[in-house]
Amino acid sequence: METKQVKKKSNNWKIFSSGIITSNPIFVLFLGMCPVLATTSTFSSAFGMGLAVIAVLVVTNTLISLIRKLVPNEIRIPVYIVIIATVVTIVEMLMYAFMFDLAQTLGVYLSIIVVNCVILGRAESFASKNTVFHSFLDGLGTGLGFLLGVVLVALTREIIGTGGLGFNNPLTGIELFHVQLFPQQFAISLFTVSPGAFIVYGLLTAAFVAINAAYKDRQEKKAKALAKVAQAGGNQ
Amino acid sequence: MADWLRILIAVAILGGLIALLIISYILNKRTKKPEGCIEIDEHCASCNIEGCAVRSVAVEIERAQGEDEK
Amino acid sequence: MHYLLLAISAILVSNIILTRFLGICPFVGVSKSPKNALGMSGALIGVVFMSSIISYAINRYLLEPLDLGFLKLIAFILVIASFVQFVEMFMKRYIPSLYKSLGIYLPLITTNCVVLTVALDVAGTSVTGSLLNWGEMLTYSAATAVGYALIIIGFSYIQLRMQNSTLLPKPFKGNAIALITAGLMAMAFMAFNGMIV
Amino acid sequence: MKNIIKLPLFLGAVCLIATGALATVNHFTEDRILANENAKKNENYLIVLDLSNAGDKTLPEAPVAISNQTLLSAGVTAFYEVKNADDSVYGIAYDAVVTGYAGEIKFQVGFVGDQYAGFRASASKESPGFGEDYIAALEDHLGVDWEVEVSTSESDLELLTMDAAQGGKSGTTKTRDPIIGALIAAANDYQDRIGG
Repeated sequence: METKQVKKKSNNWKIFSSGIITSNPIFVLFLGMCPVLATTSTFSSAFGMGLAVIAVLVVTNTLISLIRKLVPNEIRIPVYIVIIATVVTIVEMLMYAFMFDLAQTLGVYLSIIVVNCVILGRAESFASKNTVFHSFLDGLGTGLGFLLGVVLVALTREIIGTGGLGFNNPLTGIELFHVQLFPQQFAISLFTVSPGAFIVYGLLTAAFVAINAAYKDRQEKKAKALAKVAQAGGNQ
Repeated sequence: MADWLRILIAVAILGGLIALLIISYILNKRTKKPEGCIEIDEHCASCNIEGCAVRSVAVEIERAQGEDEK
Repeated sequence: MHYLLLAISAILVSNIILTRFLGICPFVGVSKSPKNALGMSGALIGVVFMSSIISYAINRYLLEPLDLGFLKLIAFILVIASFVQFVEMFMKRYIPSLYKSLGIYLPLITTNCVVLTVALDVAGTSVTGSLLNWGEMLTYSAATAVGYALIIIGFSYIQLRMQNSTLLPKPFKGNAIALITAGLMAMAFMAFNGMIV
Repeated sequence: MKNIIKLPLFLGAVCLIATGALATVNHFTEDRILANENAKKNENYLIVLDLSNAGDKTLPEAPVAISNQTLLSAGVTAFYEVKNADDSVYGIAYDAVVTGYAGEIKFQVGFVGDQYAGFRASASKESPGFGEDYIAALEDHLGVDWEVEVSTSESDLELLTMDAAQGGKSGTTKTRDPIIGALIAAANDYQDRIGG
């Protein structure tokens, strides 16, 4: 009984964490690349975008999982599109009402969450097959993975591009803090505009691939060594 | 115009559009492809780009997950 | 002159891929072979042009007078999706040769953000600061799609070279180097910035 | 057969729920969004009126277009009148568009009491280091650093803006004259409005 409980727990954790690390939507799956490039010129806007995506992803995943047995298989995708578009519009309206400055900076990128591959992708490949709670976890995990990804890109860009880091309160648009890490005249402002976005994303991708490869390599070596030890043990 | 009428029209518009999409979707699925086309497989339904590097990764991961669950 | 400036601005100055970062997935993915890139952009130009006409009409003559702005997004995505389905079906049935070259890319276009963004752009005031008229709308949507095609086709030839390169460090292969190259392209396109004041 | 009944029923339900949800959220957020948008649009007026905190003052939703021909010919296009709680005028901001050395200059100027409260150019293509410097000097000083009484005399304003151009850089007349013209027209109108 107890072992079963533990196993269940670890399974939940696995669902939750896979979206963050092993199948991170930004650096591993490369889903929804537009907002990663477009909304990451400042940390505040990237954070806001991440939050919006989390909200949409959690709600759509849960809803779609709720109705997964009701939807006739043939018209699955059109129904998903309607649900996603409704949720995105609602999130957009709420943001324009309560986080006006942030919503204005994000602009059209807020609306095009509708066609973001992450959302429909998770709906299709996960929420349509799994229980409500698991889908909720998956949405939260993938959303967090997305948030971490955009924030990472944004931090790199803002620090190199302006020499400092600021954060605006998403509700009021007033600056909460701003630290200048090095004088502005040494900042490379190229990183705050479009080429910087591509270059930073490209470099971070390469770094992610390299780290992943190294990790896999180590694991394989470990497994080999273990096998060797086992073999040696067997021989004795 | 009364609010309830506006909402009613909104429901009608939305219903019409959804019906349109579903009809076209189903009709399109039932129309056979001409012979000799490149098959774009059904994975990555959101963004199924043939020859997309992303896609092969996504498919692999999905497979791996499937095996894990087994 | 006004229309020419609008077109040049949409194609070069605020190019939809390089300065507005839209439609990146197919940019990195499809444009690995020039043939795919050509087919994709041909289909895209048609779909963007037609679907923005339909969305513009729906918004202007149906949603705006009834004050139903909150249906904009959902209506547009539905219109685009069903338009694409109809075109695909039509092509399959009556023009199979065209389907083979352009039609197979149509399913990919439904979820391409370029289409939806252009539809939203022409229904809003972001392009010229006020609501667009029919002429501006047609110019803008066609020019944006052409700008997209220009980049995606050009980039596919660069990708061709990069795939054959043996000098590239392993982690950079694939998407990483594609993104960095796109960054260099964006830098070059920044030179157009001062062209239209 | 079962499908034929089930499908439209399902569709109807989906679109009812979707529209219902959208309409409800829209109903509750509509006013707030509109208020936010207006605040954003009128942000510049509040800046030139030196009103970071509106408090109990009544802010109009939109500026009023000007129909007076003399004002229009001087380039003043609209005004934005902020009232105190007791309905007396707190201050007025004016929109103006004039033709400078290199095309249009759009600016706002605000009057509060008998003084200038602020000046701000929202769009100008004047030459850097020359006409642009002049506009920047006006923005820095008029109503911000200096407390200047509203004046309708051309020589007063010339003197004032001569100072603004830091030692009276000569040659900025093509930028300066139209701005002064609009300032005088706006000041005249302001005095009429608070006087009458």
